[in-house]
Amino acid sequence: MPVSYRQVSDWIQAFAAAVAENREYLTELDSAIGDADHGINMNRGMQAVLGKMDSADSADIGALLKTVGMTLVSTVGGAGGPLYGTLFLQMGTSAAGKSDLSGDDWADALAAGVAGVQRRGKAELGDKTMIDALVPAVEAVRSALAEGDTLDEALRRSAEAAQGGMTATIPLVARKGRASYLGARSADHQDPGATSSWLLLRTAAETLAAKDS
Amino acid sequence: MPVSYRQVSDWIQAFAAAVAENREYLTELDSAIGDADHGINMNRGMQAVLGKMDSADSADIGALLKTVGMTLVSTVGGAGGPLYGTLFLQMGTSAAGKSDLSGDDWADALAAGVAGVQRRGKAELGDKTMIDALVPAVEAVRSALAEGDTLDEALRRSAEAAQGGMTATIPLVARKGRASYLGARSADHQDPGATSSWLLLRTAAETLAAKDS
Amino acid sequence: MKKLINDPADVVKEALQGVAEAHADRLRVMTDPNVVVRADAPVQGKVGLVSGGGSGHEPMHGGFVGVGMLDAACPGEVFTSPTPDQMLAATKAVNGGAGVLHIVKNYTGDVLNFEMAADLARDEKIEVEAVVIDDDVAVQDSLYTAGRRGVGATVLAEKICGAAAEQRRPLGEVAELCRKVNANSRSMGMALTSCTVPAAGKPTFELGATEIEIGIGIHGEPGRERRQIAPARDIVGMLATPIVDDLPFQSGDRVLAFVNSMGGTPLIELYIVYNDLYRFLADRGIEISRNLIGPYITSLEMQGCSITLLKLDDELTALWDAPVNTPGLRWGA
Amino acid sequence: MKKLINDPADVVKEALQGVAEAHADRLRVMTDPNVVVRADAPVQGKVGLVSGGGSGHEPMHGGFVGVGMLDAACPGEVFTSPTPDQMLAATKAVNGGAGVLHIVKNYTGDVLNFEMAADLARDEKIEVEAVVIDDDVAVQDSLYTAGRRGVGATVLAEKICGAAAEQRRPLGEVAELCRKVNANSRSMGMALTSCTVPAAGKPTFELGATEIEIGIGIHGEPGRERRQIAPARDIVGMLATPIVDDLPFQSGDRVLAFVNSMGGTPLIELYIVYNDLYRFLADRGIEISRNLIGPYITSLEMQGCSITLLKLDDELTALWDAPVNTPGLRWGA
Ligand SMILES: Nc1ncnc2c1ncn2[C@@H]1O[C@H](COP(=O)(O)OP(=O)(O)O)[C@@H](O)[C@H]1O
Ligand SMILES: Nc1ncnc2c1ncn2[C@@H]1O[C@H](COP(=O)(O)OP(=O)(O)O)[C@@H](O)[C@H]1O
Ligand SMILES: [Mg+2]
Ligand SMILES: [Mg+2]
Ligand SMILES: [Mg+2]
Ligand SMILES: [Mg+2]
Repeated sequence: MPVSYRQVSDWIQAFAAAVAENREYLTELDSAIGDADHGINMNRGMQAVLGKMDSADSADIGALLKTVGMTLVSTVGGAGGPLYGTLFLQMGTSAAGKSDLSGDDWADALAAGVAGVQRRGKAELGDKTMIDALVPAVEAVRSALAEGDTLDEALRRSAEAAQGGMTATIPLVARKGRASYLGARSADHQDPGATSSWLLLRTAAETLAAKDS
Repeated sequence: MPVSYRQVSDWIQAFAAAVAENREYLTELDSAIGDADHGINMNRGMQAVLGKMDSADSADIGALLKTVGMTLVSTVGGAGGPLYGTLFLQMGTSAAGKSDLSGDDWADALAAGVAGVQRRGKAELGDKTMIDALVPAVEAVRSALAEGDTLDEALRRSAEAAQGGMTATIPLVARKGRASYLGARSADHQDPGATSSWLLLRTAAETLAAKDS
Repeated sequence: MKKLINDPADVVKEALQGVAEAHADRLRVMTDPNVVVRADAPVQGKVGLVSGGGSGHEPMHGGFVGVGMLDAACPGEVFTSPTPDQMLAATKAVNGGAGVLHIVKNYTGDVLNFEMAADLARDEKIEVEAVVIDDDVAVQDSLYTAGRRGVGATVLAEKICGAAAEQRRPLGEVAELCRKVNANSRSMGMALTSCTVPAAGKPTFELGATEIEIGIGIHGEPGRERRQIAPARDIVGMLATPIVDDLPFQSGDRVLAFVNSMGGTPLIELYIVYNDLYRFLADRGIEISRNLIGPYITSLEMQGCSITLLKLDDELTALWDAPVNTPGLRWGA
Repeated sequence: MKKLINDPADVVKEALQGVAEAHADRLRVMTDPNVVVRADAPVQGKVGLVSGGGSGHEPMHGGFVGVGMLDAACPGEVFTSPTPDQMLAATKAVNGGAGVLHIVKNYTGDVLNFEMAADLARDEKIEVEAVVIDDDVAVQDSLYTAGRRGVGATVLAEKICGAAAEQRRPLGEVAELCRKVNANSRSMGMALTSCTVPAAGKPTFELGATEIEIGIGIHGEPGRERRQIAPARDIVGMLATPIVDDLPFQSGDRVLAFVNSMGGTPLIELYIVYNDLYRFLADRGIEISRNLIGPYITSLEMQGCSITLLKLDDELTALWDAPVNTPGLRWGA
């Protein structure tokens, strides 16, 4: 069963709720290797997104995702704003005009979003950034679908991969973002952006799964 | 036996030692109802005095006391500087030209010094200042001598009176000096200046007493 | 005690060396006794303005020496008024034949030392007038006490009298103007944290994690009352209400609003305080026509702020706007 | 958390209201999106200078808007870079037909947001150049990382480029000058205490009673190493040695020495630091020909300081001396 517009909007709201719930936690992680604002910033942005939801065109998933992206760009600031903004903007372009998404549509949109983040931020896998959670998530959903998994299964594996990527950032020495200023002292800390990206994929698995499964 | 030049200079050195010893204590008292510098200021001044001692005319007690006063005026600052400076300057004027002091000479000099402090600072008995230690000390030495006590005895009673005046400042509400800004909150604290004045009279009793008693 | 200092005993000496090295173009720093003096002093025919007080309030007073403000400042030890020999040396250094005005904050130590200095200067035939600043409404005034403390109005008086002296006004007029500024100014301060006198090595007073001190003095003297931390707009009410009621400042008045940092409070907070003060005064029909916002009369690293209001007329406004060129205050030059 | 604020969520909004009320004569404050802009913007035929960054560094950047310095500043949330829509609005507001220069501190967030804004502005046919400031030697530079942070040199670049823009120099030249200032500047900072982001409510990092952080970032990012408190002259050595070695600054060089307070360190300590820096440089034959001492690029109430050295030539010196009239920096006007 394809992902409906309604499910995508549920996902955005679930992500907003997860960010709100983990506001202190994300800020905590950012205070260890950054500047103690990631949770605050992302929460400010996602709350603004909630305010814009209804105003978005009520059938076009692409339009919805673009609204989310534009709102994040103009309300989050920091590195997180342009990066998450770009993620949603590119997903929106990929899903433009669609009122529901097949498994491959979802995988394409996510891949386009992550590619956008990499173009904007120039981070490689292993730089201790959100990329370390996002890239494995894309690969996982793709191979799951290729192996004939259901979308629900693919979303679950994608979220797991994001979580794995997130925990894998702990030993890493940051090469991008504010954490890179710490050099070796950035090791042994989990990257805040990778953590918020895991929340993004986890809530996707929770909300985009077929209602009748 | 009269007080010798040597004894007066012993007194100054003993007072300097007592101030150095009680530097933290006096500052402590001043931090409760003032600005935490009385011990620091008085110690800076008395250390400077020690440096000037030898340079003072080696027979004239008046000249010695004036040097002490001038040095305190130019090194102590705050309220303590002009007040203790005036005390010694006026004592010096009273003892001008003398190479030793009879009991009455000493009482006259001390009275002149304290009168100078009152002219300069306009404090009354009970205003919670050094006056509360100094005025009783003058009265005590005078009446002791009037009652025929030895100078040693008179000095002891003078120091006791100063100590009594000092402790009597504890319940008082300050009407002069920095402590007066506190109004009622200045009560239940011992006045730092009255405390340094007690040290002045205590060391006098210790050093000016006849050597053969 | 964590401070950017060397030996605590050398704090004033080394800071003055830094001032001398940094501002040789405008200032000269004399040592034993310590005096910060205008490079071009004495200015012939101009009234000389001398102020001074304990160190630890920077930029006051040394940072206000220059064209359009003070001719000399006497820095004492930290929080300890300077000594008569410093004030005498300053008075002689700036006497351009038109007499010298001593601007004295009302603290027993400052008053007594400046009195001794004025006596000595008059002995040397220098015409000296002294004006005592006492604008702090936190302290109940009374004939039988040391009276109110001198705080924020000192900065305003030094600027305004400095401008008048540049106009070559005579000593009597400049002194009268100084009394006018003092009479029309009221101040009150508060502290979020204590401060540590380097030579003492520990905080002058202790404040709990949620406590603030209302009516704090600039030497860390405890104030009117201890309260729990409150929103800025409430704190502004606690400071501005007694200020406005005391003069009183009334609807239709134009004022100079001076929002001062005690040293450790950053600008972003001062602007929030200013915003709340602006509304507080607007509600009462009082218009802010000039302002000064920043750390100008500080208490070492103490966190907190003070508010000073000066009722303006055209004369005071024009003198405030006149050019000033000092390390601490500069415009129009 | 004890601060002079109301709701932590309103800190930036209310501080900007205070700025608008206090400086209406020189500044205009636009809201959603937040931009502080010169009252007379756009100045026809003049290159527009736009900077911006997280709030909490006051007076930078909003306090540097005015004649001879910035045309507009974009204040982000506390320690959070502003957003492209703010930068676009600022760019449009100051575009006088001669193009706009974006002065960007090298933080991923600032760089990415300014990049997005520049793309949007170019879509609207506004000529935009961006220069990234990265003067902090505390961070090891490398092609594979985010590189060095932009700190104190930003203030110097904004002043110097502002003067060049007033001379109506073309965009390319002003941008080149900005790169020149950056290339000849090196900085390093240290912290005695942490700071508290209002929305976070607790200190960004913890420092022990005798610990200091060497190489601290202006957002409380941990620095190079943690050490025990030391005399000011040793701390100056820890900061100035890597600065001097990096450029390198050599005997015979004339420099602008900028001793900056992190926000909570008072002037008296900065002058002691300046005195020690003066001696440190004199020992190496480096002459301080200009200086700036005070809180200009701060980290909320953090105690500590930073040192920035800029190697001067006649052109840079003349542009530094040119008149500037902003709330945070003012002379010659
Ligand atoms: N160049 C980059 N590419 C991808 N992600 C990045 C990059 N730089 C930083 N990030 C991510 O941004 C996160 C920090 O976001 P945030 O705290 O909101 O921004 P800031 O560092 O400006 O305060 C980091 O944890 C990291 O995952
Ligand atoms: N008007 C006065 N007359 C007499 N003694 C005074 C007067 N004012 C203050 N004192 C004394 O000075 C003491 C404080 O001295 P000190 O701390 O050295 O000066 P400051 O208050 O200027 O810091 C007070 O404890 C009090 O005894
Ligand atoms: Mg962050
Ligand atoms: Mg005292
Ligand atoms: Mg004192
Ligand atoms: Mg940030």
